[in-house]
Amino acid sequence: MKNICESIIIENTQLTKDYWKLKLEAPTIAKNAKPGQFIEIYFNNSVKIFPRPFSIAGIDENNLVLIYKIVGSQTKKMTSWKTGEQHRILGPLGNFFQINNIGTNVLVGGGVGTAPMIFLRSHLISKGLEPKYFSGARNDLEYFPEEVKNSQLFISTDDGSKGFKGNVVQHLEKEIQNFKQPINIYSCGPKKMMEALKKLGQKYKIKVQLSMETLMACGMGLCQGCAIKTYSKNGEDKISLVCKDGPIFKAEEINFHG
Amino acid sequence: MKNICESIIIENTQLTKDYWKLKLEAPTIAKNAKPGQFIEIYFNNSVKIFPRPFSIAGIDENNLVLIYKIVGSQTKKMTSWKTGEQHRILGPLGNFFQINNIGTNVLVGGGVGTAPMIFLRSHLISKGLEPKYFSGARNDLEYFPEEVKNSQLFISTDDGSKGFKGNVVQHLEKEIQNFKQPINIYSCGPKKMMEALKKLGQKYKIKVQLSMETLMACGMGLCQGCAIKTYSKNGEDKISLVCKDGPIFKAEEINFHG
Amino acid sequence: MVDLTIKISDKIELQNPIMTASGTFGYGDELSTVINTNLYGGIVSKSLSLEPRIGNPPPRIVETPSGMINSIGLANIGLSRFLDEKAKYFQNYNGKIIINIAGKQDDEFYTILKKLDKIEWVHGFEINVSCPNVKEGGIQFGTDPEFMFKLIQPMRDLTDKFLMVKLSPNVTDIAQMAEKVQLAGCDAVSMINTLYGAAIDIYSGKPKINTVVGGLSGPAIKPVAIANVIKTYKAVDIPIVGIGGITTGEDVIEFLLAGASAVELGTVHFFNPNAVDEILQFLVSYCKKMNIKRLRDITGKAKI
Amino acid sequence: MVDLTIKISDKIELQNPIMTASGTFGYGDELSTVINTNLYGGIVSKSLSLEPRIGNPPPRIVETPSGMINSIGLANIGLSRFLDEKAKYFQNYNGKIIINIAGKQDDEFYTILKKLDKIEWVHGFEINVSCPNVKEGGIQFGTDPEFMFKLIQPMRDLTDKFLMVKLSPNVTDIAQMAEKVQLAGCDAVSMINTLYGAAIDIYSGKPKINTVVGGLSGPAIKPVAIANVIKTYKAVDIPIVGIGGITTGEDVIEFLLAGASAVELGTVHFFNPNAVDEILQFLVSYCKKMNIKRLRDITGKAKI
Ligand SMILES: Cc1cc2nc3c(=O)[nH]c(=O)nc-3n(C[C@H](O)[C@H](O)[C@H](O)COP(=O)(O)OP(=O)(O)OC[C@H]3O[C@@H](n4cnc5c(N)ncnc54)[C@H](O)[C@@H]3O)c2cc1C
Ligand SMILES: Cc1cc2nc3c(=O)[nH]c(=O)nc-3n(C[C@H](O)[C@H](O)[C@H](O)COP(=O)(O)OP(=O)(O)OC[C@H]3O[C@@H](n4cnc5c(N)ncnc54)[C@H](O)[C@@H]3O)c2cc1C
Ligand SMILES: Cc1cc2nc3c(=O)[nH]c(=O)nc-3n(C[C@H](O)[C@H](O)[C@H](O)COP(=O)(O)O)c2cc1C
Ligand SMILES: Cc1cc2nc3c(=O)[nH]c(=O)nc-3n(C[C@H](O)[C@H](O)[C@H](O)COP(=O)(O)O)c2cc1C
Ligand code: FES
Ligand code: FES
Repeated sequence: MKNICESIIIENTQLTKDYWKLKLEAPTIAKNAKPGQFIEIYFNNSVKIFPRPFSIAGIDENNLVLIYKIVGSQTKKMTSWKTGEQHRILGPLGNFFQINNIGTNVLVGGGVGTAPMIFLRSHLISKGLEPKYFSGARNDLEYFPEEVKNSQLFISTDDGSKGFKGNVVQHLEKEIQNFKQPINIYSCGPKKMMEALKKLGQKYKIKVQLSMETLMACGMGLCQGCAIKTYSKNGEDKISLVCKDGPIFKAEEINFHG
Repeated sequence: MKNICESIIIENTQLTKDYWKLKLEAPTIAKNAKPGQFIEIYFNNSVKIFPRPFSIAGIDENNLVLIYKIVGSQTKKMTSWKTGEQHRILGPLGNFFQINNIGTNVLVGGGVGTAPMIFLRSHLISKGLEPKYFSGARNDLEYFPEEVKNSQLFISTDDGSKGFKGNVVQHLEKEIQNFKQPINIYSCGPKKMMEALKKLGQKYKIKVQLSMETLMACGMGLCQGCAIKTYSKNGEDKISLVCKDGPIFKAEEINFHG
Repeated sequence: MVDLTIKISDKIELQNPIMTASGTFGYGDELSTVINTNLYGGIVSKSLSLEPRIGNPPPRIVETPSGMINSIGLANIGLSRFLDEKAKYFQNYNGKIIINIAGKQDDEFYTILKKLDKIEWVHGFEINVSCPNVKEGGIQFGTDPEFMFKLIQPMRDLTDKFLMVKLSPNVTDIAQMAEKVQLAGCDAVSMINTLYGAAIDIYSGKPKINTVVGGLSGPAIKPVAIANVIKTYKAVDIPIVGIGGITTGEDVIEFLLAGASAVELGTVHFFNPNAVDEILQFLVSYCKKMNIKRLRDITGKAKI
Repeated sequence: MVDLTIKISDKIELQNPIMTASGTFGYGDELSTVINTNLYGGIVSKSLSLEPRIGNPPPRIVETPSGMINSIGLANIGLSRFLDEKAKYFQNYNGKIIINIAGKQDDEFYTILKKLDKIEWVHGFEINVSCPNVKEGGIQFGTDPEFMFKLIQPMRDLTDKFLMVKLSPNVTDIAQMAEKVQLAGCDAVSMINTLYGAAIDIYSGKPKINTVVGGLSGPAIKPVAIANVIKTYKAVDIPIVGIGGITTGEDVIEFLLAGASAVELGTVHFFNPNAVDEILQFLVSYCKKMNIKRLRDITGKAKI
């Protein structure tokens, strides 16, 4: 059940050059949130009027954990938020990842796509499952989920400054034959990466779930602004709303050429 | 000479419930400023686009001292400014008080009108003159210039909670016969008070200089937005720009019925 | 006790002057789990067409200073699905329900109107004339007074329910358009729909909105809306429903003083879904402070 | 080396596309002690009339979300004083000087034009048609295509200098107005002047602007201006000078891509007097980054 509340900042700390971690007290949202879902953060009296969507990166009792990257004015503003301040948020929003209990769960996160993967991973582990985590980035200045146990963590960078040299999907393809079938892929990251994962899924007949990003106005199905091109079950062109029909889609639903 | 600069916050402290003192490093402006002049403070990337005008309340070497009252969004925002931050300002702007070296100089300040009076008073004292200072307010929650030597300070409140009970102009009229002629009045404050001072000036044939306030856009004669109704020397209706022709006007110039 | 009830013509009385603006509140039920949607005086539906429309391709929205541009393209589920899926929610809804209709030709408007006239829980209609007429080469119904008059005049014979026409501000003289609405026997006029607006991505060179030019809404356009309401209030006797950038209770009072009988909240829903609650609280405290017994009495009372 | 020079028609070449918008830069000399006014490609003067005008009574300005409303009423010192007092400054000015002319009837425009045509330091004219024609009951010259055409057509015979008409966005079809400007043989069209806007003080009930309805400007209106430039660029061959809410270098590029050959900075001067400097720096770095040799080449290059 969606809830609007004045959340209280518990912690707001810098992780790397551009990445920050924000912990917010929001009991009702924390209670209901599932991996893959997101919240909207509201900015009072701002020249930029839209709230900003952020994936839930974890739940810590009554608190939500977010991981955000500074990319523009509002994420920049967030870095000045102090413990104890109140900020209005709405959540949990959108659908969530469908979890498979057998075989291998493979998480693929790139850049800020790391956030929902961290939440999903804790969730899988709490269910006794042992997911493989592929984390890719341009270089070692990006944020990597350090807490993940090394044996299950597969890091890659485009420039080889950390882990495997190459992109995360190449990395995954290299490892995939070692994983127990059936394999389930869950991913969030740049469009290019997700498109490559869709192809990989087709090639190996693997189910792939993707978390999509678009500009959003309302975050809850009011404005129809967050449309993306998709395919219906029988392959017809369709339009879906990321905030309501997503953000999680089956890879085969996404029309990357829209 | 007007100057735009990134001033550095030296101090920002609360004086009373709604009044704050802001000290800004701005050497070029500090060097040129005269009592009665003001600065514009710019607010970056704000829904409210105009800068805000503030009288210079004093000069402390390279620094400007302002006294501001919280009345709306931007003055509220200013209270969160921290020492070391940079904020863009423009000044010194407008004309200034014309000082008389003989007789009695009487300063009359009400509310935020206190700011330019404090600067003017220090200036007069530095010239060896001993101004009388009348400070009026609705009640004792307002800000009063405490530093002023008691014998020269005449405080009044509408409700009698501090000093003389009644308005500041009544207070002045009660005292005026004790002052050495010629008397010169300098004032800044609410319209009602300044209109009463104009009448007092006419009654006692005293020269009165008034600092006027209006909404301003540019603060330097570009927009012609800060117009007020005035009279020309031969009594004809005129329009003057507060930021350029003022903020200081001779009382007889002001058309209070416009 | 402050009386917030208002009438928009004799046909519709609302418990308060706050309605939702078409296309900014989904179908009316989306927010019902987040806020108390019964707080509104009325709900104006998303623009409905006869058949479902998937709307325009992405990107459909972009932020602009204190505003946004949209080009949703009247995406909607179509009349039949609307009636099937939403009837239950609306039958139990407290406030008034006004259906916004958008057709691509005259007949489409009339067919929808005739069908909905028979539906009990539909209290009235808002006619969206800001859509292009496909038959006439895509000219907007809402930019030429005679053209619009020809579209709306027959509507009066099709329904006795509350009938309101929503006007576009992208015309030289909105008051002249409103006069035609009055002449056609409609009960009220609502204004403003979005202004034309566009934005271009300077790195890709691509328009930020699929249709290049979209509709500008939000706080940025409030002064335009107020000016239009002031002009129209002088020109017509039928009630005006004010729309455009309303964010706070202060804004609502401003529209009423300018001449509006009621208002619609639009873009504000995206950045403050709870606005209706805060606005109603303000309206009550304003009336108390200003010693106003009936809020409706301030309509058009600006000292102009 | 990046080439920022641009031409607006063959008659005027500017060192860069940044000019000042009429009424937002005083007479051009006010800011000269604060910033380097020689940075501009050109200065467009405050609207000049034959006789001095004291302008409208206060209040003349009010803030709105990301914008402002003004009703200065074309206050100006009149033609003779302007020539007497400002000649010296302008004779020594680097950039081009364009005089904005606003009359209350046809003759007033023509008289000013004839006088200024002889002044050497005057490089061109911008005709403000957004003022009410006193002879015709206060109708704006700029709202009716034929009416405007009658006003501007004779001007072409009065001067060979650069002649540009500044259009109001408060019309149904700005491109149609621009076509008339082209037909009249003018060299360019500039747009947009302010949108209609109004605001009311909810405690006093008084309009916040003396004339009730004033002109809306600032960042809020940029999307409207961009939409108008896009439409006009498709409709005419004469150059367009873009105006409306420009704040940053990004905004300037957006106008150029939309179809503008040059731009004017207006309201930004009030909240960032230094904008021209920051904008020029951005233009250079943008051109370098995007590998653009001559800035003028991007005019109209949006992928529309
Ligand atoms: C469902 C969802 C979940 C998200 N989760 C996270 C998260 O966990 N952590 C995180 O850091 N970010 C996340 N994002 C992205 C985040 O919402 C944006 O980074 C944020 O809105 C940027 O705001 P800003 O004001 O700082 O930047 P802006 O000034 O708005 O934008 C800066 C630049 O980034 C681009 N941009 C902004 N948002 C997007 C977008 N959604 N897609 C493509 N380009 C964009 C803009 O076009 C612009 O060029 C998520 C987005 C979605 C839709
Ligand atoms: C020459 C000059 C010198 C000034 N010196 C000082 C000073 O030294 N200290 C100080 O505290 N203030 C001073 N002011 C007033 C100060 O500029 C305003 O209080 C400030 O702009 C308010 O900004 P805000 O965003 O907080 O309020 P806003 O949100 O803009 O306004 C809040 C309320 O105050 C009213 N208001 C705002 N400004 C004015 C005004 N100028 N006249 C009448 N009503 C107004 C508004 O109408 C509104 O109702 C001066 C003004 C001028 C013109
Ligand atoms: C995302 C969005 C979708 C809209 N869809 C419609 C619509 O379907 N029909 C309609 O008449 N108006 C539509 N509008 C216009 C609004 O109803 C309203 O007239 C306009 O946005 C101005 O009000 P605002 O500034 O409060 O949003 C839409 C506006 C937005 C922002
Ligand atoms: C205070 C003010 C005064 C103006 N005076 C004039 C004028 O005298 N003549 C004119 O043609 N335009 C005038 N304008 C309109 C501007 O030149 C410009 O077209 C408009 O403000 C839009 O640009 P902006 O949003 O960048 O300000 C004025 C605008 C403002 C804000
Ligand atoms: S963001 Fe509004 S419908 Fe998805
Ligand atoms: S504030 Fe612009 S001229 Fe005075």
